[in-house]
Amino acid sequence: MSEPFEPKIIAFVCTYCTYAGADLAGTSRLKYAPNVRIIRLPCTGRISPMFILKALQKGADGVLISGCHPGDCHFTHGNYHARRRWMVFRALLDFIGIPPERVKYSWISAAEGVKFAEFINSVTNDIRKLGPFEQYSQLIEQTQAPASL
Amino acid sequence: MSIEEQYRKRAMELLSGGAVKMVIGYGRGSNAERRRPVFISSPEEVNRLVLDEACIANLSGYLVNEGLLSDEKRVAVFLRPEGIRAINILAAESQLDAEQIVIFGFDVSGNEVKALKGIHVEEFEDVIGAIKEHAPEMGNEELLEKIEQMNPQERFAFWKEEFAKCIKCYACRQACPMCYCRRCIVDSNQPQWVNTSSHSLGNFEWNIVRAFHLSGRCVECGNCDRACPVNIPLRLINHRMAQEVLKSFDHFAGMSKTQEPVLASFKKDDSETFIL
Amino acid sequence: MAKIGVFICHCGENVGAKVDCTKLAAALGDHPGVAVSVEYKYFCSDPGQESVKKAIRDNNLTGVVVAACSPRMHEATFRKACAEAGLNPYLCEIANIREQCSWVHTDKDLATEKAMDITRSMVEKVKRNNKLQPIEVPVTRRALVIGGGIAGIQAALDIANAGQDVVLVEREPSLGGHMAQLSETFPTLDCSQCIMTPRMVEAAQHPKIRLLTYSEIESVDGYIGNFTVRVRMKSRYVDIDKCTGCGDCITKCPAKKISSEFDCSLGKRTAIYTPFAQSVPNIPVIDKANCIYFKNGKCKICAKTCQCDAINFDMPDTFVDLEVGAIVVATGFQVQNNSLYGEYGYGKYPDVINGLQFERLASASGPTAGKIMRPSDGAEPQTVVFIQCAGSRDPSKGVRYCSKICCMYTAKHAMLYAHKVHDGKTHIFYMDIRAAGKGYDEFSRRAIEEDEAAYIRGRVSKVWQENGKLMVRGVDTLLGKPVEIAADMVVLATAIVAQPDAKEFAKTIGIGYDEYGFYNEAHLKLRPVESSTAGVFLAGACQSPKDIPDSVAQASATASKVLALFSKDKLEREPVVATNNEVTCAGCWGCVLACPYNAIEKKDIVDRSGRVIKRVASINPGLCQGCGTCVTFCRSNSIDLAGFTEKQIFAEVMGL
Amino acid sequence: MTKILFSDKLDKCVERWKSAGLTVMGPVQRANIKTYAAVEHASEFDFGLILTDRSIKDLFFPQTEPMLRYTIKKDAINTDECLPPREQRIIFGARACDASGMAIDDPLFGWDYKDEYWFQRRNESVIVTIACTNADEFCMCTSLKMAPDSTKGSDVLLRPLENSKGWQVEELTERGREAFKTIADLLQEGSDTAAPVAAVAEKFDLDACVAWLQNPENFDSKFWKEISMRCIGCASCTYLCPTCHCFDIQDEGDTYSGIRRKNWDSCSFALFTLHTSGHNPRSTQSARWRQRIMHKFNYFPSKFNANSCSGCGRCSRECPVDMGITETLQEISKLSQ
Repeated sequence: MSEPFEPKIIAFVCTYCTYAGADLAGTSRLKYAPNVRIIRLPCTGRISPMFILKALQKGADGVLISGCHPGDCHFTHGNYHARRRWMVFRALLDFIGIPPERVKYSWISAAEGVKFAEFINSVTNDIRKLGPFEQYSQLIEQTQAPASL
Repeated sequence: MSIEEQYRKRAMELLSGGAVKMVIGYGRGSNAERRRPVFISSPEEVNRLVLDEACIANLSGYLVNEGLLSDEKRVAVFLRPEGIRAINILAAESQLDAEQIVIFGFDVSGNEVKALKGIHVEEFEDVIGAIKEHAPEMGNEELLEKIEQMNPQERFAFWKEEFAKCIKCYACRQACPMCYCRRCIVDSNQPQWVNTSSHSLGNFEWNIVRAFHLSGRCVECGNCDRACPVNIPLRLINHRMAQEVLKSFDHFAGMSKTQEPVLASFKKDDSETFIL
Repeated sequence: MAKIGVFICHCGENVGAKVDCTKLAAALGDHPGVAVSVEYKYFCSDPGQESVKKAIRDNNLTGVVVAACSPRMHEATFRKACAEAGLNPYLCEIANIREQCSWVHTDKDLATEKAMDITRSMVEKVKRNNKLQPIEVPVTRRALVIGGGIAGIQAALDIANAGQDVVLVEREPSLGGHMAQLSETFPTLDCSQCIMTPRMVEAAQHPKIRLLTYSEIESVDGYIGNFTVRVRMKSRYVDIDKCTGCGDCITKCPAKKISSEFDCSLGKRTAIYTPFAQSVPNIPVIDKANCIYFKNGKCKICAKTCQCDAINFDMPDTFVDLEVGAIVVATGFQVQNNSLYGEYGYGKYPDVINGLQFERLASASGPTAGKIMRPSDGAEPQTVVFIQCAGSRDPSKGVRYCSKICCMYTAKHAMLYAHKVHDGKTHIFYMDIRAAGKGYDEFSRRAIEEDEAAYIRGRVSKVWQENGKLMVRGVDTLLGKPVEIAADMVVLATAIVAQPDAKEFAKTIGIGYDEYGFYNEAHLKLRPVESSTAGVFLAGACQSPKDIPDSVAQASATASKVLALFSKDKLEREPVVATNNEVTCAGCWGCVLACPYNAIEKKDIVDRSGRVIKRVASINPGLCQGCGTCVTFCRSNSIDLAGFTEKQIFAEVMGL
Repeated sequence: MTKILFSDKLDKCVERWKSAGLTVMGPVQRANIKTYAAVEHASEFDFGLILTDRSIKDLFFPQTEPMLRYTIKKDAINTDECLPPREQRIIFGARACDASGMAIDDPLFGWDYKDEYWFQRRNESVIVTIACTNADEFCMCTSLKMAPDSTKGSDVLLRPLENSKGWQVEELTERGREAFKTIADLLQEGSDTAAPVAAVAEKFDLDACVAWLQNPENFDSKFWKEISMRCIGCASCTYLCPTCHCFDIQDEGDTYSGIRRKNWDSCSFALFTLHTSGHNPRSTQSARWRQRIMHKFNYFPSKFNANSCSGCGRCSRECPVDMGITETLQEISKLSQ
């Protein structure tokens, strides 16, 4: 490979905290890696484990999940429910052989533009080091579906 | 009197007195090793009931068959401790009224069948508590340990080989007392979250979703494992998830009929070491 | 067929400098289902918006994606523009290519590529958007205020003075709450009853306020704008319409030795009684547990005495059903039971009292007519020790939090005592003096400097009786020395805790509470007077310990929230709410438990003969706030969330 | 004197077939499952199995199969039809019930539209069947008027020798003869006697059963409910059955491209006949089990003149709740007496 590997990363974030934090990173003109695509949801409570599987199906080498810090959820409890779900799903993925390093979770508030930018950069770096998620790509190849755009 | 005789007698009494409308138990199967579920609704038939160490299947799933309990009459059922836990979960998840269930409890250790005292699900809390403290062997510990020792790539490869066998017959789902949904997520096609084809991707997705939906709900009865016609060690995944909820949330599925579902509840101080 | 319009905004140079908008427009023009893909300098400008509207009309667009700044900036702008062009506003989505793309990336090619992904993904979403209508909820313009203390009264008066109907429910026989029990109030030392009783009377006589005292809430159903509430009016055994409040019955009642709740057991009352002289309404109640007739079947002296024939021993509890649009919860607090602290001798030595008891001793209308007398023998105490934080800030035995008002009332007690017993000595054990508030620090300084209260920083370890004195042993941590004081009276600044039935009551009305039983606000900073349930508001110490000004301020704030709610006939809510497919719902009801808003109810589906054929979850759009937690929980995928449907999110991912 | 293939020559045969461009397949045990699969060496075969867990159907009609690939452009959808990869195969060591199962389905896949996926694979495969000398309690070929050495659907039939050293060879079809020409020199003429075929007891009276099923009065018999009460509605019986052939067509893909696939489906599933309206003509499990039996022994024979069952017994052998065709037909036999 001549070109260095650039990972594809898909992020699922809540609109009230992390999405706003990402906006703040923008208004603060912070710079971060362009590898991440963000999907906006009302609350981390809405982020289903299915989203993670579909992101992997779309060829994501890494998935990010982020929302309000505990106690700060706009919907009071959504992130507490999400946290339990993640705990369980993470263990499940690990047991199946999907490395936990490829699915990262964070709390980023609307004020944490800097944390957002740093988080994106560090995760992009980490996933870049891990390399492409070849084992999952092989699953996708075996479906014999044509390569997407 | 053997337990089999005692329980036949009890079934006879309950049926002839009208205390229950049906007894769900085990009968002789198509060969010497097999037992099959039987549904006894008249006292004359109680001699079809068999109880021995070959009675393994968890029969609790039949209780949620559509219409069975809607006349509010009682039904008796032969259950091992896992089956009793399943009743608690089904009651906690509003799938049945535990008052309607009369339990013929039993357990098997080695070749010995012993009766469990009690009739209603509340009376078995000690039995269930004891399993929480000392889980019985599931007989596949070595493989579990082997998998735990693998690195992620090896684990992925292991499951890929196992899941490659899956033919999406959904015997695991149909055999599971907890899979009572009228429409499974795999059959929900707007959108199609789970690929239904049994290529490797679809098989991964299905088995991940199945295990996730059973997290904190699986009683480890092994119905799925035994039902799988292609011998995927499904129970290992469920077992791992049961360990996880026990370790992380001190949740032991089916402790009581009022237990809150682990994923519909939370504690503010739940562990979050993995969240950055 | 979808006909989507894509409008790519340069935002001057803000987007254009880092995203090749021409390339982006061309790429999106090639995207399936896109009918129009254009770029422009500023779409948010008037001509920009006009061009969007024109494109919608000219091309009969079925959806619009504006690729521009964050939706948090201009989503509302463009949704309005769409509506003006006849397109349902919820068919418009924003692709955030400024804050989350052009401003944060340096490589133009990569930024352009990312902008394409973002915009395509949003096009895929908008293809699956549904036309949504704001949810209209009718509003019953009547407020229920629960609790007749200062917070409840203030809220009721503010709402009523704005012309709206109020029902004020109080469980005690009289309005007044804790404030009516107080002697003077800090930091002005004006008489509590002097400022309180006029408000009580005003509330009782207000034409817009219906007062239900000696009444409790049985059940609350419904949702914002449309609550139905059942109130139990406990039997007074005195006909409220006939009684003139002459008080003859009270005078004649032979059961006179009953410990008075209002006087915190320092005084006595009769079996037929009003809690205090200025009770509102001034109608007595019969205390069934202590009434001689109810105990022995003989007496009825009160009935014989009554000129108006108002006494009725057979009077039952009655129920009132109310339709209300908003609920203000002002159920107050209680003081912690100090017998937790055996080492302080509360309950063992009669002269160890709590702060509220001291209020009654100091009150001109109290059991001692304002004279400071110690309970054991009525002697005037010469040395008084006050112990602050008797329960507060004590995770081991009491509560973790600060009760907020104790520093101030202890300073006040020291002052009142000094003013009444001129040669008395006061010692105050404290942890910190927390005197934040207008005039508060000055007030506590006055207690020290003018009234010579001796503050000792440290904890008391033990109180015991010796030679007719209460011996107080503590430590002065500033001097690092143990202290022992021989006192005549010890006053404990007891922790403020939630009402004993606070958690049960929260479940009745469906609001959240914390580990202590104080009610949770919807947002600690931004929505401090709203509960997590829409239409239910919180005033006063039921939320957390508060002093009078804070309680009154919060009460007025709830009133303004209620009035804002009542300003329209119908309530419009964002249609981002969850819906359930009752055909596929398995009725496990995990969603009911998971919902933070109690917006999901259990519902029976019956056949024509009324037989239950299925039990499902039913989501109340009036209560749902649209977080989507239930959607994720639902294993059968039966629940979905408008605006963020499963199909939409699936398409967003698949469009990347 | 008959042609004999000695076991010790088999590895050579495999070599020979492989060099002739054939994929060699047969019964193996892999990853804790007994199935038909491609082998490199004869040693991988497991002829000791009474029957594989999965049927030979997998090799002709796989669980999932691409039909076409598509890409979506703004103004057009481009499609690219898929057929199975060309592959000449020899399936060595099939069982008579499996082989006949394929023959049973031939008219089904060819009576109107000729299913290219099926027939390409059928035409490119040689089935070498080994007659059974062992059977278990679930085998029921004889009840279906077949036998452990039925030739239906086979291209070559091998009979195990009594001395276990090889097989008597009986070439049945042109395709079979062609494939065995490649190894003609490895066969020997001999007089070794063949082992007797397995004694498979007749379990029910097929004719009586069919007559009972054809009687319209029995369609609503309460028998159906009783016999299927414990059915849990999974598809293990249909998916392991060599003759069950229902499938569903499913599109998988994202915004830009995708694939249309043909996947097995099963009449056991509640959703199999669920209408969009919510109505389900087979709303109970008993109706679904009845359909399966009726289809195999009433409807299918009326159209194709053969029962859609070859007597392998997998349905009973693998059923999680110990049900199956055998029990059902045994009970019907009793009813019709």
